[in-house]
Amino acid sequence: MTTLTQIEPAQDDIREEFRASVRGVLRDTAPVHGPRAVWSAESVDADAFRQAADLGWLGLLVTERWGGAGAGMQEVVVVAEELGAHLAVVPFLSSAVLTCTALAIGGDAAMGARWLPGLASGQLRGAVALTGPAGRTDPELLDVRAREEGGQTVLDGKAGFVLDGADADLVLVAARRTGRPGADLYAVPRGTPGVEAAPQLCVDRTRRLCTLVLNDVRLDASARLPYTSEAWPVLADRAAVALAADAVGAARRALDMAVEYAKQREQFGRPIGSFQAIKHKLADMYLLVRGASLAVEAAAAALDEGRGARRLVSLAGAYAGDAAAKVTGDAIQVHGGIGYTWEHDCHRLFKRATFDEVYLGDPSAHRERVAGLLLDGQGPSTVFHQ
Amino acid sequence: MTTLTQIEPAQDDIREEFRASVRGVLRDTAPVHGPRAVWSAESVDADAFRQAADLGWLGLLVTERWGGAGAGMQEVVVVAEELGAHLAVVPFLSSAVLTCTALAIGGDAAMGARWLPGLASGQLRGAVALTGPAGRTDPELLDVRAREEGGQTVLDGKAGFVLDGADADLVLVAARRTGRPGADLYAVPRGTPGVEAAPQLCVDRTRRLCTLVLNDVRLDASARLPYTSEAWPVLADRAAVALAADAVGAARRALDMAVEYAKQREQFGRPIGSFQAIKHKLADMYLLVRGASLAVEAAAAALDEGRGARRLVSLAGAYAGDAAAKVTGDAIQVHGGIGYTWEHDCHRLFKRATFDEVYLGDPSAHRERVAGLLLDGQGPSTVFHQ
Amino acid sequence: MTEPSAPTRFAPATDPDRLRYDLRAWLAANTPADWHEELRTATKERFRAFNIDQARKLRAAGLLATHWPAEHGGGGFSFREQLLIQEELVRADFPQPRLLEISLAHIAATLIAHGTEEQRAHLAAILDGEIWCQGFSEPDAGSDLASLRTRAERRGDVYLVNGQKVWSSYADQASWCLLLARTDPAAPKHRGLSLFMLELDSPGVELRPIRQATGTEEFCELFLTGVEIPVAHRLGEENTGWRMAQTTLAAERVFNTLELQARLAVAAEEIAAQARATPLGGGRTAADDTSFRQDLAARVAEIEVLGLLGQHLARGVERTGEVGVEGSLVKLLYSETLQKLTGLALRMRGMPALVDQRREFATSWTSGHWMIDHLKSWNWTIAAGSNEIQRTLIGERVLGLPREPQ
Amino acid sequence: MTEPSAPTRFAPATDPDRLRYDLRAWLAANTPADWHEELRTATKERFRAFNIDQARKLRAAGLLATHWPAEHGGGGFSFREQLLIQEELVRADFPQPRLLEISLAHIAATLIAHGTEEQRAHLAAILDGEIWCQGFSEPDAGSDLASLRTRAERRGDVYLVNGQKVWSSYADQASWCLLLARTDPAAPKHRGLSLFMLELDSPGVELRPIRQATGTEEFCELFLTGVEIPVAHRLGEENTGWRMAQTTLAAERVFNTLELQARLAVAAEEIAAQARATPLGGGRTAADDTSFRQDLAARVAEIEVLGLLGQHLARGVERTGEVGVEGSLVKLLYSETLQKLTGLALRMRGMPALVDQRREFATSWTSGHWMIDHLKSWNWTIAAGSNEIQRTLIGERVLGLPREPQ
Repeated sequence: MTTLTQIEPAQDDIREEFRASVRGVLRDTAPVHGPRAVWSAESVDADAFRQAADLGWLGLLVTERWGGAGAGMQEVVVVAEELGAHLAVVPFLSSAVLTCTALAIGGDAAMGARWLPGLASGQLRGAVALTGPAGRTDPELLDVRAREEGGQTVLDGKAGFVLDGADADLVLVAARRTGRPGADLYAVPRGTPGVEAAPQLCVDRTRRLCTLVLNDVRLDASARLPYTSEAWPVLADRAAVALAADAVGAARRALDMAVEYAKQREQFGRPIGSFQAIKHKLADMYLLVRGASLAVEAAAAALDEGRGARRLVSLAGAYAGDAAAKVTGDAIQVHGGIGYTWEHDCHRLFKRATFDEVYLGDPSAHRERVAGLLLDGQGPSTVFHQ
Repeated sequence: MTTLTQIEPAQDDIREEFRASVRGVLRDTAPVHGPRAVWSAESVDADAFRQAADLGWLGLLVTERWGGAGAGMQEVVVVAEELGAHLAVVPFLSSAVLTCTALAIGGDAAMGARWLPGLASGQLRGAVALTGPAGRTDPELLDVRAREEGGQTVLDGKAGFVLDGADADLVLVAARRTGRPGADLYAVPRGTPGVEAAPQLCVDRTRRLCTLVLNDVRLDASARLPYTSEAWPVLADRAAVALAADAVGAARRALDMAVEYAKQREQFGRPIGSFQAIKHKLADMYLLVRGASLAVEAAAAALDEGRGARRLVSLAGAYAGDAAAKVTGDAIQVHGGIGYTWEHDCHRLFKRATFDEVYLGDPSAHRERVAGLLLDGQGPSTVFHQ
Repeated sequence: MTEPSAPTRFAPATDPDRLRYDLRAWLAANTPADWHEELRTATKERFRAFNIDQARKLRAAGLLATHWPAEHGGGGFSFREQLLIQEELVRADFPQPRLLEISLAHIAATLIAHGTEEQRAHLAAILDGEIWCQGFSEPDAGSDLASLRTRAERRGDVYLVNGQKVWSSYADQASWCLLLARTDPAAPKHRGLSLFMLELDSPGVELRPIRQATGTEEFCELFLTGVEIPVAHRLGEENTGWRMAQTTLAAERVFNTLELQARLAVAAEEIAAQARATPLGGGRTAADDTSFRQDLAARVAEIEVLGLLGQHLARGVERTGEVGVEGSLVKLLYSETLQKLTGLALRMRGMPALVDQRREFATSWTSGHWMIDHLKSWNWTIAAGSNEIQRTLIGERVLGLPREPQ
Repeated sequence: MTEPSAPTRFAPATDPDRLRYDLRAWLAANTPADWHEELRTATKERFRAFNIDQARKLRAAGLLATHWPAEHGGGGFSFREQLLIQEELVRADFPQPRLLEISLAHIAATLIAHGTEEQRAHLAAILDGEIWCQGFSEPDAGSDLASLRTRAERRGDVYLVNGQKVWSSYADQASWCLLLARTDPAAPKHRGLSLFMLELDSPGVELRPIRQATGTEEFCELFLTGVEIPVAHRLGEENTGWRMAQTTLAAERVFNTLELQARLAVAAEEIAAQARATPLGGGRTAADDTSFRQDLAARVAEIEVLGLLGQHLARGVERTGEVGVEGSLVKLLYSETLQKLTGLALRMRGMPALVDQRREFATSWTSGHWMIDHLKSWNWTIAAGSNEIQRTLIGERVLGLPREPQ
């Protein structure tokens, strides 16, 4: 068991300064959506993306050697939380967290040199295609197959729910090789013949999903990331923590909105926040947000320090996922009808938190890992389905 | 699926009359406990037991041929609910429900003639020993073994959590026969050499439990109930419904007490029942009690009518078990410190409901049966562990 | 017995098994194929025409207003027969005329209980497809309905109405509105309200659809500026609107529950079927997970209890004509079970449940798209008196707990 | 490095790994064998002697008052060192002197913050085993503590005290009581209270133990009739008792949480071990059930969050000396996690968890008898400001929501 004393106290002040800077930037750049289209996903927040690039957020997990900040998950969760709170459409998880991690750990030096400087600077955008048509990461449920043919690798099949994949400069595609367990990642640059993207309209309009159909896609043998199996658990843990942070941000914002609304909205001659039914609900929401936020920070710290992380990552994934679903849902209830109108951010935060909860491994997968560690003396190395 | 229209409307008026009579009797006879001993179980409420015998409650499930009322589970649940509400210590479940059912269905005519008239009249008391030392009914987890020796049956081993077993005139003991699946029931009359009872002090002091140690207990070959396997599912379903009814009674009483207390107890200058935190909690408790009560009645009706019963029994077992635990627990919370004092009935109702929930198959076993019916097209025939 | 063809018209007091059998035959012949796909991209006009058409079919078969008394053109069916009919309609996935929901339920109940002879003429019109909406909630009077502000001032033979209404279902498809407005501003909050029949093409009525979290526009805002309503279109006495609105709504809510409960039961079966088809890897499916099994079974128990509660209350309505405040139990249990069930389903399905299908119109309260249905469940926990209000009602009116100080 | 024997006295600012190692050695040598069995049937006198003895052992090792400042005889340990010590004591199942809990925590904090030189002499007595109880709650002032009625009237050099207190832990074992009483009945509710040191063998003090749902008697009622308390035994200024009581209690609550959290974590491990040993039939154990696994993991997540929250607040206390109203979060989360965890455990164990063992005395807040611990959890959700009160405090003081009308 990871005991209390194993986590160092956070460098609170530095982190809070960074958080204030991130928040300031997003407040100015992200929420300029205007009336939102119903039957399409939102396009990338160009201003926010440019700022993110200029301020180095996209290269947080890239070493300085490749033009990154050489920072860690503790910085990533600050950015992710604020992106969630601002409902920002910025390819941060897809490119800055997942693609950069996969290349940095699973790739070789040549791949790093080719892609990471551009990804870190924001000149290039990356995406990962880790899930099959069922939306799960289990290798056996992947549809994309890889085979060797004449010194080339040929990919065929379909990936689903690829985040920011339609206009990415690089997609890392998970595929199974016949007769081998597990899956590998293949670097598929934009414009590779045989790749077609079709948009999937997510209920969370701030998430741009697509399916990728690969039809006789021929790649150099060097396209396979040589150390995929090493990248896999890190990828899963970082995805879980970044998604949990995004959910915490959405939940915090929903709580703030609900508290504000409860102070102003009057029914029966008094502000609804003076009624215990609302007041106590908001108190419970506050506890969940505080707890989830602390759990995510602890998990990020553990990942950065490289010890005891599995358990803390899954505790954060489980707690924050449930907490954000509950808090954003209760925020709709506190708002009443108005939070349910299309123009209101309230239900958009709920949808964002739901996406965060379900994508790439849900709270029940995290709880199963925690249970495995406690009951069986070990848990699965990754919370990706497998 | 059992659809809504398959249940006949209850004969509400007749049932309500019966309920009023049961309630009247118990109000006068059951609650005369006085200061209650801490380190012992309560003894049988003699007055209530005598009334129960005189009014024919103990023979509800016995045919008129053997001196019973030839009634059904719809009458049993009325009695059980009131016994639970009055925290009565009356061997009703053990003798009138379980022993009479086992004999009536699993026994032969000779057994019926020998035991049922006495059990129905209250001159004799029966008990069943269905669980092993782990408190479960799975045959493989029973400790008592039966073997044939020289035309006799010999029982050896230990049964646990036998309700009202210490002073019963007859105990039906579940035992495994070597090399055979399942378990059989054996009629062991009081005074049989080799049987020793040791009390087990239940946290619910209104339940008189014991272990039975059987040491080379020699019985006639005729002691084995010939149709045990037929009795088994009926026994399980009737136990579940009777226990659920007892729990509903405890929950209803706890709710009534909590409502009364909330009207009278003042804090911050007003009755605590005027605060939404308490008011809404009581409203939720009311919904649970109403729902549980209807579910139990529907299950009892289905058992009496002999159709669609499995699903309804388990729905009632699951819903009522959870509901009673929640309601009686919340009643303690509403009462504050006073409900937590030894002399108060509040925690005694909670303990009674907890016993009802856990004994002979808990809500999770019932839910598993419901799930089996829905997901697998079939469920286990009995909710006893097996 | 020779196999009967589908009957053309159903009558009360048929043997239940026969009624069920006949209904199934009729439904097999009359449920339109591919209607889900057709409505997915339909225009408002097409949706309306489809509703009217479905109503016509039901009416021809004697199934349109099963709960109305026979003298008003209803089926005269017993309560148990209505239950059975509702179950079969739901099971067959027969698209019901959702646009006529309020007309057939709330409006009709109000007209039958409180309408003049002349006003009741609308009953026949409703059977012909007259669509009504309701104008109750206002921007500042949601849960606190009694504090509404829309004014109706008597001016000779008409009332002059000014104000704003919100959350009016399908008002943009309706021709009439059941309007609750304040006729005596000096009276205590509940006392000064009256109920009106407002013709929606009256001058001064403006509509604005509200787009919801689901992306669809089932609700409207209603702006009323100097609208004239003839005195003859007032229902009941002046200043008695509140009680009329409360009692008829409560009774109708319980009857609606029958369909809702049947839909939940069917949804649970659909979720079970999908779980069996949802792979978890390792050859297991979602149906093998005991945690999911436990949760699903707990929801099924709640659905069953909802049905029993609805039956119990409906028997009371049949006996006394009133449902009383226990109707709140049904509202609470339905809405929260729906919320939990759809949340369970979407988590069981995972990402596929998060991908949207364009689905502008629905003929039922649940669509089978679990995330959309999950979102809609907040509509149920919020609208028609939020669940917080329902709990207060149960606490005060059923349990007799003291009210809060004002 | 040669293996050290258990040290006789621990000092602050040791290397953490070394401190842990040394503690384990000391605990192995000093944890009494079979103490559970011994206490199961102990008399009150024996229980008291056992507590004093344990306190003496801890004191000799410098572990008795780890959180007191060194100048008052405390260990002078840093917060992180205190955490570590608490964890090791819990893990070793070392029986802590529960009877001194209030003396060491609440009383000491109050004396250090507000006591005169003379009053602080009790600190030394506490280290020698002086047992204190608290006299705060009254029959009509439970959650509404500010409305308490026990009167203390100034009569020259003494206060004359009349009234009744309830829920006073271990008062029958104590020699002193920290008493909150009303000194100015004319002042607003919170303003007229003062805090006193009451010697329990004073004339006019009567005690009556309260038997609890668990069967044990940890609490007492206190009847005060014409009791005289010297003015010198008043803490702080007259009529400032409320604020003193609130602030020191809140700070102590957060520190207590450290032990409570460690105990919950150990309890979760114990439950896991029992699940592996609890057969379900078919060769499976309770540990194989995914529903149980999910629930247990959810509780473990809450326990972890409780630890993180406690750490966070405790850092704030170290920095500012005040915990603030966020301490309510810790109380809520602890008590409800305890309730859910013990409920899960008893259902996993089934009937064996419902059979009582005589267990009159406990040295910890959890006993490992899941039903008893489950019952006790209501003590935590009710006492020290019910969870309803805590939610109101969070809503009003943290989130700034408006108060209810009076």
